Order: sequence, then structure tokens, then C-alpha cells
Amino acid sequence: MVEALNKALHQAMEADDRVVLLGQDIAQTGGVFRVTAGLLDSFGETRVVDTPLAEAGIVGCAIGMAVYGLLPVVEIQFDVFVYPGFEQIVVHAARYAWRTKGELPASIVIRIPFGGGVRAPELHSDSPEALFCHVPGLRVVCPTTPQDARDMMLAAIEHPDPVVFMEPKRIYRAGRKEVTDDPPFPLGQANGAPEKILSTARIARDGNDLAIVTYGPTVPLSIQAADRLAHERGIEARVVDLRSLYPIDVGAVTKAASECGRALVVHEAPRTAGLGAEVSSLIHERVMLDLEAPVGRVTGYDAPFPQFANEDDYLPSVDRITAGANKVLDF
Amino acid sequence: MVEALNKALHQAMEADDRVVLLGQDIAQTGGVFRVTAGLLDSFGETRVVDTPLAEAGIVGCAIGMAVYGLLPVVEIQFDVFVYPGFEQIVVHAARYAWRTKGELPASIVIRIPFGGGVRAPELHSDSPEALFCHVPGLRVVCPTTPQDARDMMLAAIEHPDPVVFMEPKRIYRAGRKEVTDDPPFPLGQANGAPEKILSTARIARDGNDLAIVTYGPTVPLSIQAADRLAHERGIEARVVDLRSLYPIDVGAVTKAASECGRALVVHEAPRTAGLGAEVSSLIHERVMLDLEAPVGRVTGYDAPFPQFANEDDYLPSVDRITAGANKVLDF
Amino acid sequence: MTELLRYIGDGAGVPDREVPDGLAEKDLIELYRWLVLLRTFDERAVALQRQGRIGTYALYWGEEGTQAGALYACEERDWVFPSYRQNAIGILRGVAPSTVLAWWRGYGGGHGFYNPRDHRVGPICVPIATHLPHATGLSWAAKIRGDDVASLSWFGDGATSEGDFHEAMNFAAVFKVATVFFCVNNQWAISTPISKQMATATVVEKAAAYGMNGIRVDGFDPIACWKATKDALDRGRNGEGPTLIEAYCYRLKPHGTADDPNLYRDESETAKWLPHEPIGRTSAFLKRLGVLDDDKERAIGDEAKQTIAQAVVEMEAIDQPGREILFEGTYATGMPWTFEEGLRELEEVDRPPEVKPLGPQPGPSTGDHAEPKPGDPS
Amino acid sequence: MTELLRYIGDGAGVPDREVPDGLAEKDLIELYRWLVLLRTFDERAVALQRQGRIGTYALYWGEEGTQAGALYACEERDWVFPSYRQNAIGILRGVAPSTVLAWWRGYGGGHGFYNPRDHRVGPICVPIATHLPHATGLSWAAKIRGDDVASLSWFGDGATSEGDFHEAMNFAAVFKVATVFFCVNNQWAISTPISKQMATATVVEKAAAYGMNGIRVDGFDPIACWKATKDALDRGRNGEGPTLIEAYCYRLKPHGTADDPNLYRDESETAKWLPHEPIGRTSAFLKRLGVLDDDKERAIGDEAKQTIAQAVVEMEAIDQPGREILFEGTYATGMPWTFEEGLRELEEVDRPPEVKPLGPQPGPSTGDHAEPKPGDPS
Ligand SMILES: Cc1ncc(C[n+]2csc(CCOP(=O)(O)OP(=O)(O)O)c2C)c(N)n1
Ligand SMILES: Cc1ncc(C[n+]2csc(CCOP(=O)(O)OP(=O)(O)O)c2C)c(N)n1
Ligand SMILES: [Mg+2]
Ligand SMILES: [Mg+2]
Repeated sequence: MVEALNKALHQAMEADDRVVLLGQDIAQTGGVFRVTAGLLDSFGETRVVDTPLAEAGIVGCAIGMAVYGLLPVVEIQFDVFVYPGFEQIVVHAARYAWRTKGELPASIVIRIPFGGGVRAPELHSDSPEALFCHVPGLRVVCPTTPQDARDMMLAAIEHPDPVVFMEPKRIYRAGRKEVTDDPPFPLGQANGAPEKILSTARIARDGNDLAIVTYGPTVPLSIQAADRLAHERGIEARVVDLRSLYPIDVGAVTKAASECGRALVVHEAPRTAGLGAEVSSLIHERVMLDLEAPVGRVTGYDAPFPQFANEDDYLPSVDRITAGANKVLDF
Repeated sequence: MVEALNKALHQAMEADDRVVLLGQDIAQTGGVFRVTAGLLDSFGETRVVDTPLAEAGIVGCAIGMAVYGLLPVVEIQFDVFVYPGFEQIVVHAARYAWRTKGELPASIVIRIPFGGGVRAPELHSDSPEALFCHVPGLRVVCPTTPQDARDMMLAAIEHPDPVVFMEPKRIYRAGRKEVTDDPPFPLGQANGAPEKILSTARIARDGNDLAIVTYGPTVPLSIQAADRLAHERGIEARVVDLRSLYPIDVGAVTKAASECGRALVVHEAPRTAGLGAEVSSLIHERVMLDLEAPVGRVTGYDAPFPQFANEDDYLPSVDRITAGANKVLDF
Repeated sequence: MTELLRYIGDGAGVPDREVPDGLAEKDLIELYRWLVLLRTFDERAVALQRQGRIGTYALYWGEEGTQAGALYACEERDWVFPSYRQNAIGILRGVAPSTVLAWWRGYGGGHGFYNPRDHRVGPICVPIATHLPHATGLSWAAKIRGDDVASLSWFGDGATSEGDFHEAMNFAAVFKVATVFFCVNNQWAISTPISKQMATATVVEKAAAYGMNGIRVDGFDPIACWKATKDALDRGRNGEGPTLIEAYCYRLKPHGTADDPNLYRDESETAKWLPHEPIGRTSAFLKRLGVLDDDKERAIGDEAKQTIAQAVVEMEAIDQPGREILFEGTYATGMPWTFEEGLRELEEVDRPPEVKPLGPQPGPSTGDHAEPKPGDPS
Repeated sequence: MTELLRYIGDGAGVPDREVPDGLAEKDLIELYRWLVLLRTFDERAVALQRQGRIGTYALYWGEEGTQAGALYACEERDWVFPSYRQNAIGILRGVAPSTVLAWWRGYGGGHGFYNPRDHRVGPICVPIATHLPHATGLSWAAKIRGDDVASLSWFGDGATSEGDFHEAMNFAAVFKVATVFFCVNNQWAISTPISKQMATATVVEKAAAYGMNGIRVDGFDPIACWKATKDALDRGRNGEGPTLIEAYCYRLKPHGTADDPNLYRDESETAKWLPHEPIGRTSAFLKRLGVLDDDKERAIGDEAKQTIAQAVVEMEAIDQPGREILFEGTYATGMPWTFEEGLRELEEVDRPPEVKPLGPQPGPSTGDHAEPKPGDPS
């Protein structure tokens, strides 16, 4: 996925010289996760900028740049470090369009590598996406496959709305599949394509017995759990990869739940007021009569993300997803 | 409610000289909403402090004070202005206990007047409580009656956990009921009472036909809607005032939902990933088979809180709550 | 303590200085016209609030020089970023005064908001100091594009305490961008005096911490505000980076219409500062220079009254926006389904009446918030 | 540029200065013992990371003087607040070295955390500059209580860019509290040189912006670090408020074990700074003073090795904490029902094996994060 994101940034910067990158340690070294590797060489230090260590400054300056007409892409070094920039995101990035009659959106992309499973020290493994989904005016997306990462990044940059782009760091290196060279739409003349790319869910595995709704790092795990269910009890689970966390592709989600009659939501973030609560509510509200069982949730716990020796206890695993699925199936 | 909060602060400061108050314009003037009026005169400027204009500084210093052994109570002037202090709350206040083997909690109270309905300018009317409920390690509470305001404030100060104390500014002046003089527990020797006070819901109106689960400013509105339902169609709604937003009193909520067979959640905050989603999920997960209809939600919209001329369009009203209830009833 | 840059004397002991290069007679008159227009708007807005026709209002009476003087030094292509205190600055750049009044009236959408790009004026900023990084970012963007466009942001003495002030200053200095940090040091942040806000005697001495130029001016002197800003912009355009300007003055009025300064300060102290207020002083100065006479003064005053009276008529002719305004403009490409559902829900219930401004309230209060009467319907 | 306070010369052109009052022979030896213990811990931790026995580690090799020197100036009752870079500072205050190693090993609860109150040492702080307000608040609290307790926080040159630095400095100055802001200016923030971090030549010149005392010292000289801190604490206790100390040095090693400085700096430049590293220099100085000889030096070295070796044994004897550790300590009064449900869910599935540290990885990388090999199980 890292290479796919890097490719997208190359393509977007090549196609439009208003695209600029800001972040800590992104230029000279190519970033902690190397997502921006090589971009400094290609586009120079005015467009690929190592900034001072101050996230409110980074996000705030990016908003000012967007007001001028640039298309900034900001890297937050690790999930938790977005909080110093939280005020700028909530009170400005999210409301600039609304505050200007829709005429001047803060067209920025905020890239946030997030989640656990990389054996990192304290405060390098959080999943804050639900906070952004609760803030009106933002789009929140999360790719799972390299191809999606490339396409969604291009769409996020071209889309006028501010986009919080959650990057599942645990699967940064997974799936070395080839990514197409051609962009998913003619860059610079998108014509509605980015909106579509950024707002639709993807069926990651087909099936009609159980809908597993998830996103990011837990998509591959959910597919594994689905395979196990198929093997162990002949159950075919449909895995819905949300891709868009706000707005949720409610059609795809309710269709899956109602066709399967049973559903499970899976994510890494804490449970209470997480995205799973929203998905579960949406399903019950809309298609409860089609359900054979309440929607289940397999999530992180309402506890601080643990020190890494215990992170596999905290993270939803194939075992936990399978157990959660079995509970929904055996209800 | 303002007087009740003021009384609680007086009592707590009288009983324990470790209690100190920090905030903008709280000492000399008694605060924008006058919650801290008179405290400077009683306790002096070392304990009732007008701080510089910097919320991360305020919350961060309060944490340092708590580490030393004081019991700081912080005022955030208006809801939205908590965001500059968000990082301190999430990465420190919420995790200090956990990070110190449970031995050194950041025992602070963060008072946040929140919500709309007061005809205020932009960014003075938000409802950010769900964000705090999603952050492990915090308690989040919201009183509705003056008596609760007094009792819960005393409990929050005495309780070792960090407490985000949401104050519904729209009903600050409502309900001039007398508040008892005696504290709800012997101050300084609480013996589990604060835990109980801070974690239980309250039945604000009795009934067995519909459970309306809500908190803060929408409690009185929900009661009015319930009265209307009783009058118009003989339906008796039970109104559950959550009081504790994290952790939710799941027993009270599911009992109400299962005894009534129908439930509605009401709050002012935006819908997606709000507390309503959590309550709805909890009810469906636990007592779906007792339900005659999916749990309904009447909430603010996923849009920025409007300029005030239109705020009554945005806010859940008695009409909207009644309509939402009717939908659940007629399902 | 640093010397104050000042041009306008007091007509007695303190002498006038020569008008700086770049301000011809017509400029002086135009600048005076701006001052009067701002003053007229402000006084009328206060009256409207008293009458319950707009909501709580943050008046700037006495600070017109910091606004008009600084703006007059900017080129049309330069961007300015106001706080709530410079709420009407846009009217000097073509924003309809009725739009600003409508904003205070609680109207959104096209009624209370303008398109910043049309005027190179940022939206009115409420959260303290948060617009400073925007000004930094904007001039940085211009630099990246090779455009000769600078920016300026206004903020208060209280705002210097926020982290965003620090970060915006540092970024501007590091990237050497053409931006002016214009601090209106009116010595009060609501009820908090500057002595409780910082341990330095001045604001301007903070400039050095960022490797930035700084200058301190008499904030009641519009010519001084102009000159300091002009020099700062010139330096910025020359690649010499940003400047911090401290405009030293005094908040002559309450923080806002809901604020009662008697709760926290001695208003006889305020009275001592009153003679320094910029309109009377500038008028006297221009008359000493022979640039202005009573007739011209009256004409400018009348014209301003006319403009603002017209704006009030326009503002009051605006109908409350429809319910769809809740959703409009939030997202660029149409409305997400959540909005459509919201609209549908709203259509099912009777529409509540327009929320009218609260109007003045009895009793002591502070800050942005008027105290509703007990039993107030809200 | 401000002069550097320095006591230890180079034994050649640069003369030694007289040892400042307050440091007797036994203090010099004790301080040296601290330096060696810190160094020994650090080198051993790097080795453990290489062997895959602890996770990514933030080494401080070369910065021991900034840590031991400053801490030695503190009274036992004073509090210190470290960043990740001063991760082992607690071992000089009674924290078991195995606890710090266990923290890096990914252990929580009683294994990797200590009770700050037992040692007056704040928890290891990861988010940059966020512990600074805690130090301010703590000494402010002591002042409120009338206690003669001061505080000190360490942070880097990069940390000065964060808003929290600014707010903590300003609060400390306004409330005149006894706290020391000890900036370890090692000239790098991961790959970002100080020239891209700020437009000032030094960190210390920022002190004036807060009305605060400031002093710049040779960060490789533990005596200078001690003296500056001692004076700052004395002033603080005297009611003269906080001090900013800039300890000017150079990051002699990678940012952390996952970082490859060749990606962004010329390591021949680093080599030039190497002779200044504090242990060799202090040892030579003490020998010139006649306070230390080879035998004593060896004994101190052996003792430190022994202590840390023992700590490694202890650390490795720790069993992975049970699953209940996920929930323990988060809330003071027992576990909310969500935790009980979590535990119940966990009991239903087989427990996954302990997550072992990643160990060194091939290929270029930066920062806190080791690059997992493609196909790595995680
Ligand atoms: C982040 C934030 N915190 C608090 C407030 C509430 N508030 C509004 S104005 C004000 C005082 C501002 O003082 P100053 O910066 O000196 O500007 P002035 O009002 O004097 O123009 C405060 C605290 C706010 N708007 N934003
Ligand atoms: C708020 C925040 N943003 C980003 C990071 C990631 N990060 C860890 S160390 C570091 C550089 C710190 O540099 P400096 O302050 O000079 O301290 P040093 O590492 O040199 O001791 C960064 C950016 C972080 N830990 N916290
Ligand atoms: Mg002010
Ligand atoms: Mg550094």
C-alpha cells in the first residue's frame, strides 16, 4: 500500500502543480513509513516540505494554502499526533465551505497512519477515525487494498471536500499486488468520479449467510475469518469493506445485512461510540425485520491501547471475529 | 442549575482545600455564565484563578496540579473551545491512571458548558460529548436537574477519575427548584458514593409504553413530548435521563427498552457516531427480541450547528421528538 | 519599554510628525472616510443589539485605526484575516455591510457569509488565534506560486497566549513569508488584564523569539498603524519575512454587548484613555494639516450614515433562510444521504418560528453571553 | 550569539574552569557514577534491541550530561518530567532499571510503569512537549500549597515549535512558579535540523519573550548543566520564577534504533562532535582534578554493568502480563461493565502468543518506526 500511495502522490503532483505536501520528516527522508519517498527529488523542496514540529501549524497553514488555491496534502506522523491539530480540523477544515456559502472549501487531505499491530511504543497505535466521522463537514476514508489506496488518494486530492485519509499502518506492507498505472479518472477533469470513489463500499468477499462490515486493517482478518467459517461450518460470509467511513455507503451495508439476515461489525477502535455503533444502528433502524439476530460487534476495548506485548490481546483477531460471527450465527 | 453548581463548588472548596478552580474570566467576574460567582471572594485568588487564554495550558497545568495532589476544576468557556485542550485530555488526562499502574489518576474535573439554544454566535453551541465517550479512561457526565448538578459536581470532584462534566447551557437557568443543603455523602469520606452518583441513570418520567433515552438539554423536551403523547394517544413514555454518558447505565437503559418494547434516543449532537448510535446498538444487541420496533433516533444533524436564526430548525424539538416517537410507536 | 511609533500629536504638548511618504492628501481623506464608516457601522450595530434586532455583538469602538490604518497599507491583492473584533473589516473591501449585520443577526448561507476570495478577506474568526496559521499558510502559498501577495491577520493581546499564535509565528519566520501579525493590544481579554496574560511588559518583545521583526505603535493613531504595516509589507515583499506589530491602545468599551466591565475594571481609568480615540484625533490632525474642514467632515459623516442606514434596511429585508440552509454548502458535491434524510424529517414537522436575537438582559454579565431572564423560553 | 556556560575544558587549548560551589568531591564522583549508569543502560538497551529482546528504542548516547547534571541539581522533593529521550532518568531516583527496559519491551501495568509519586519522576512522555504544562502545573500547585518544591522538564529543540511549549512557558512566567525548562538542543528533530525548526540562532533567546530568565550551556558538560539548573532552581525557590535552559549539544546517534541518519545528514559532521561527549570528557576532567583515577573509574564502570546486567535478568524474568492488564488501572473504582464484557469475550477465545519485539529490520528507515519485512506476520 505504501508504494501505491507514493504512486498516487507522484501522479497527482505531476498532473497538478497546486498539489503540495507538508509534514514532519517527509521530504529529506521520505517519511517515517516512506510514503513520500522520492517526491522531494521529483518536485523540490517548495512542494515537498519538512515542517517544524507543530501539528496545529501544519494543518492551519494547509488551510491557508487551500484558501489561496493550493491543494495541500498533510502527513500526520502517527495517529495520536493529530490531536494538537484537532481544533484546526474541527473548527476550520470542516466548516470552511459551510462558512463561505459553499464557495471556498478547505480542500486539504490529512493523511493519518493509524492503528496497532506494529509493535510500537505507547501512543503510536490508536484508531481515532470515529472522532472525525462525528464532525460534520469532513469526509473520512480508509483504503484497504493498494489499488484502492492509489485511487482513493487521487480522488481525495481532486475532491473539493476536506478529506481525513486514514492509512491502516498494519497493512502498509501487505498485499504487494500490482497497481494499475492509469489513474481511475482523467486527472484534473474528474467529473464526479472522485465523489463516487470516495463514497462507495466494496464487497471484499461474497456470501449470503452473514454480512461482516469492516474497514482497513480488519478487512483481511475478516476475510480470513469468513474463510474459516466457510471451511468449518459451510457459512458464506459477505465482507463489506466500507472504504468511506463518512458518509457510510448505507445502501451497500443494509443490502448486505438484509440479504444475509445476520451481520457483524468489526473494527480496531474502542467500542463505545465507535463506527460499529453507527453501522449497527443503521442496520437495525432500516432492516431489523430482515434480521435473524442482533448485529454483533467485534472491536477494540474501551481501554487505552495496551503496551505492545499485549496488543494481540486487544486487537480483533481472526479468532475473535470468528467467535463473534458464531455468536451472531447461533443466536 | 447555575446556582446549584455554584453551591457545589462552594461546598467542595470549603470541605477540601486541595480543590482549586482554573479558567478564563472565572474569578474576577464569576465566569461567563456566573457559575463561579463569589468564589474568588470566599477562597482568594490562589484557589480561584483567571488564567491566560490557552486551553492546552489550562488543562495541562491542571493535570500537573493533580499529579501533585490538588483537585483542579477547570472551566472551558464554551463547548468548542475545548479543542485546543483536546490533546491534553486524550493523551494525558485519560491515560494517567493507566500509565501509572492505577496509582496516580489525573483527578481533574473539566466543566464544559455545551449545546445550542442560547442564540449565540458561531461556534458557541456545539455538543462534543460523544468524542469524550469514545476516549477510554474518561468519565463523561451530564446533569439535568439542579439537584443532580450539585450532587454530581461534588461527586466528580471527589471521584479519583478524570471527569468531563458537560453542563447543558440551555437549561442553566431552568428549574429554579431548591437544592438540598446537605451534600449527598459526607465530603472527604465518600465511601463509594461518588461512583454510584456518577454512573447511574435516573427515571425522569415513568411509563411502560415507550422508553425515551436522553440526557441534558433534551430531557425536559422529552418529558414534554411524553406528556403530549399521553394526552394525544394515551401512551405513557418512560424518560431515562442518562446522567452518566460514559459508562452508560446499560441496565437501566435495557430494562426500560425491554419493558416498554419500544425505544427512542434523543440528543442534540450530530447523529453519526453520536451517543444515540451507542445507545441504539446496546439496546438492539441485548434486548432485540423484546422490541416491537427498531430503536429510533432524534438528534442534531450531521451538519455544522447553524447560525442562531435557524437553530430551532436544527435542534430536536418537542415536535420532532413526538414525531420520532410516533414513528417508533406506529412501526 | 519600546518607543511607540506615533504621527498624530495632541495639538498641544505632543507635536505632530510629518505625514509619512506614500500618504497623499486624497489618501488621508480616504483613510478618514474608512475610519468613519467603521465607526458608524459599529455604533449602529450596538444600537441594533439594544433594540433586539441583532444578537450579542463584539464592538470595536476606538480600534478603527488599527483596522483601517493596517488595511489601507495593503494592496487589493493582499489577504486579510480578521477576528470577531474586526468583524466589519470586509465592508472596506466590498463586502455588503448588511451581510455582516446579518451574520450578527444569526443568519447563515448567502445571507451572513461572504466568499473570502471575492474580497481577499478571511471569514470572521471566532476561536481565538486560529486564523493566524491561515494567514501564514496563505502568504506561504503565494510564495510557492511566485505571486506578490502578502497577508495580514489581526488578533488581541489575549490571543498571544494560544499555541496557534506561537505556531503561526514560527512557521512564518521559518518559511520567511510575507505576512503581518497585527496584534491589537487593547490590554484586556474580556475581564483579564494583560498583566495576567503575560509576564512581559509589551507584546512586541515576543517578535525576537521567532527571529522576526517587531514594531510597537500607538494603536489609536491610524497613520502610525498604516506606516508600520506598510513597512512590514514592503519588507515581506522583499523577502525579509514576517513582522509582528503591536498596536498599543485600550479597550474603551465592553468586550461585547453582553459584557459589563464594571465587574472587573475601574471605568475611570478607561475615561483617561478616551481622548486618544482615533476618529476625533484624526479629524483634528487633518484639520491642523488643512486637509479636512467641517463641511467635508460632515459630508463624510452623512455619507457613512446613509450607507449603514441602507444596510440596516437591507438586513431587515432579508427573510429567515429556509430549513435547507442547515445542509447547504457543507459538502461540495451535493448532499450526503444523511442530509436528505434530515430534510425529510424536517418536512414532517411544523416549522418553528425564526429564532430572534435575545436583546439586552438585566443583571451583571460577562463575555460573549447574555444572561437570559429566568424562565426565558430557550 | 549568547556565550555558552562551560566548566570542562578540553585539556588543551580550552581551560577548565573552577568547579562551582556546591559540588564537593563526593558530588563529582556521584555525578560521574550517574553518567556512567545512564550510559551503561543506554548501550545495553541498544544491544537488547539489536537482539530483538526489546522494541524500538530511543537512545540518548551523548546526552547523559543534560540528564544527570540537571537532576543532580534537584532536591529529592523536586519533580522531574522526562520525554522519551530521558526514558531512564528514573533509575537515578529509584525506579528499577528493569521497569524501564520492560516499558521498551512492550509491557504495561506494574511491569513497565512506575508510580511517579514514589520517585517524583513523571511518566515517560511520548507526545512532544505535552509534559511541559504538567511541570508548570506541578510547581504551581506546590506554590499554592506553600511547599518548597520545584519542577523540571526536559524536551528537545523540536519541541519548542509546539503550542504546548509556548503555553507552558507563558503560564510558568505569569504565575512565577519554580520550574526549569531544560531544552536539550541536540540540533535535530528526527531528520529535521534546527535551521528548519526555527528562525533564531539559539533556543535561549526565546526566554525573553516570556519575561523569563534564560541561559545557554554546553550540553556535553555535566557541570555546566548542573550549575545552570542549580541557579535556576535557587531563583525559582526565591520567587523569581522559571528559567529556560538551552543545553547546546548534538545528537551523536540516530533518533532511535529504527532511524538511519545517513538518509538526511552527513555523519562526518557528527564525528566532529564526538570528542565532546560527556563521559570521556568528564572522566578526563575529574582525573585532571585528581578526583578520579583509573581504578575508581573501572570500579564505577563495573558496578554500572553489574546493575544493568541484573536489570536485564529481571526484565527477562518477567512473564507477559495476563489479559486482564488491558483493563487494569484505567479507572479508579473497579471496572465498568464494558471491561467485564471485554474480559468475558477474551476468555472465550484462545489466547494469542505474546507479541515479541520486531527486532532490527533491513532497509532505510526513519523515526520511531522499524520497517517490517514484506510478508511480516503483523
Ligand atoms: C479558543 C478560544 N477560547 C476562548 C474564547 C472565548 N473568548 C472570546 S473573546 C476572548 C478574549 C480575547 O481577548 P483578546 O485576544 O485580547 O482580544 P480582544 O477581545 O481584546 O479583541 C475569549 C476568551 C474563544 N473565542 N476562543
Ligand atoms: C505531538 C507529536 N508529534 C510528533 C511526534 C513524533 N516524533 C517523535 S520524536 C520527534 C522529534 C523530536 O525532536 P526534538 O524535540 O528535538 O527531541 P529529540 O528527539 O531530539 O530529543 C517527533 C517528530 C511526537 N512524538 N509527538
Ligand atoms: Mg484584548
Ligand atoms: Mg532534538
